[in-house]
Amino acid sequence: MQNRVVVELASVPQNVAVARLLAAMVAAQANFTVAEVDEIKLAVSEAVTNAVIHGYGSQPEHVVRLEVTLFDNRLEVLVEDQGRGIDDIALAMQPAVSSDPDRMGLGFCFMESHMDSLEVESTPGRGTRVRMTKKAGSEHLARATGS
Amino acid sequence: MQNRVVVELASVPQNVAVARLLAAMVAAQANFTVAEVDEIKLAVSEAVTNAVIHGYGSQPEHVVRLEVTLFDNRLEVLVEDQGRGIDDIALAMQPAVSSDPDRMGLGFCFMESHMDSLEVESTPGRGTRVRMTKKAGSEHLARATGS
Amino acid sequence: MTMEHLTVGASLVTRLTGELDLVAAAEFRRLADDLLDRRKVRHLVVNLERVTFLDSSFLGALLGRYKRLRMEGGRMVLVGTPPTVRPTLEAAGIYAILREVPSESEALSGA
Amino acid sequence: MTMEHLTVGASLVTRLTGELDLVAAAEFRRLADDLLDRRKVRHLVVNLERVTFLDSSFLGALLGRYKRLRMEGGRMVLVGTPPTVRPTLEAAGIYAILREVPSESEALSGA
Ligand SMILES: Nc1ncnc2c1ncn2[C@@H]1O[C@H](COP(=O)(O)OP(=O)(O)O)[C@@H](O)[C@H]1O
Ligand SMILES: Nc1ncnc2c1ncn2[C@@H]1O[C@H](COP(=O)(O)OP(=O)(O)O)[C@@H](O)[C@H]1O
Repeated sequence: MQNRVVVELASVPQNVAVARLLAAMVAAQANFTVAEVDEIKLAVSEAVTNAVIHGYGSQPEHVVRLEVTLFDNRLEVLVEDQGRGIDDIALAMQPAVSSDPDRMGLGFCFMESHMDSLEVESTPGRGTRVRMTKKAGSEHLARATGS
Repeated sequence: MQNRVVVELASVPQNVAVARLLAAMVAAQANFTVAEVDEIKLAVSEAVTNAVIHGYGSQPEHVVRLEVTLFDNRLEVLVEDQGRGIDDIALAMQPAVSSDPDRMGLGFCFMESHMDSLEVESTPGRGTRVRMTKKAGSEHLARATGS
Repeated sequence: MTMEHLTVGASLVTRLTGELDLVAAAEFRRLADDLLDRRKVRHLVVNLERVTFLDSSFLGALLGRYKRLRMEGGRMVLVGTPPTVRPTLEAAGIYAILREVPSESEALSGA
Repeated sequence: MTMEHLTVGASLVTRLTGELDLVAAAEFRRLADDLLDRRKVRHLVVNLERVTFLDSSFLGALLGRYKRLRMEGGRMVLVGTPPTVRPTLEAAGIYAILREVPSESEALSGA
């Protein structure tokens, strides 16, 4: 089964749940396990939250673009904002690094550990684009081969 | 609370559920009752189903556009396809009129009876656009005033 | 949506769960017609107890099977429509033509 | 997400349900800080039994309250983490610093 859903969400906190659910519904159309769908939800939640709070500084009048594509048993998720961007991506992606003292700096870690691949592109002042992929059943494969 | 979600869905049957859920999640952010959210789900289900099966003749490679906007306590839903269009809109909107013998011809009736307003625009060969609105609590109001 | 099927004598009992739209309609139509074609069953008992949503696509599949059964001398009975989906079935006039009973056993023993 | 709160002596018991993200984080932070500011409570008991999802935004709100309580001599205890959200809390090292008990009564009676 192949599917693509592209959604533009107002940058309000409530839409993080909408994004999560949308990704979960598309993933559920393939052979992802319940645990894998939960991992996808977490990764999407982190990426869309970042776009809303970091990208747009929690201002509600902007748009977060989410693209969820299913190629047979591989899911690709794109999360894009046209917000402030990231100066030092390598630094931002490190655990416990956050520009907000009330946050944990675990967002990128969770995206990385719960998906098979993570790519971040960002231009300061222009915006950020996060691309993540996950194969259905990849966990079990990894475990089975001991990798 | 104000919100807008715009989504482009591949014209596959599975995305009718995605559309429904999305509209329900946005509606749930306002003061719609559970019963009203169910009515919105039904109307969206009918409109998106029509786009998929009538507009695009069940071919999966097309795009259905859904726009859900919340203005305080009023929800506006747009469902658009660029499919075959409707020759006679007035006829198509009548109960029990369907171009498919296996269908009931109740889609437009359900949209009309479950929402406060329904407008259909269509150009044969170009596509169809359905616009529906619903106010939170309008049912109770209608009942209370006996209208 | 999930569908659970069992055949009891000449009846197919279908227990439906969740949201019933065009996807469920296609599956229900395919399965019921297949069993009817192969003369495996003659009657349909449709348990709606755990249905949370139902639209005109599923109504169409339901009525389509009803029409077929009537022509072939079979019966169709509904079990346990939840209050949330009842208005949709009522609006389509389903209760004017289909019988509803409170439990599967009554549907199977039934008249 | 829904949050149910009750105060038992000097403890605030918060029962959380559903998905906990930045929206729940803001609500939890606001309520807990308000009660702590007004000296209504000194300890927090967070019941996660019916939580189905939890992300780093909520983790941040949880740890933020924990830090505050530690400075003010209060305690924070978790109750009933479901298996689905446990890995997320573990990854954040929550169990290294927070105590978890099986029931609210133990949390309230507790050490
Ligand atoms: N979409 C974005 N736009 C701007 N900055 C971002 C974006 N995403 C992440 N960042 C920056 O990267 C940092 C680390 O992100 P993350 O690992 O998700 O942790 P956290 O969200 O807890 O801060 C953020 O604190 C922020 O400074
Ligand atoms: N998006 C659309 N594109 C093309 N034709 C449409 C569309 N929506 C509705 N129609 C036409 O209008 C008719 C009536 O629609 P409806 O009331 O929803 O009933 P049904 O879907 O059961 O046929 C359809 O049978 C179809 O011919």
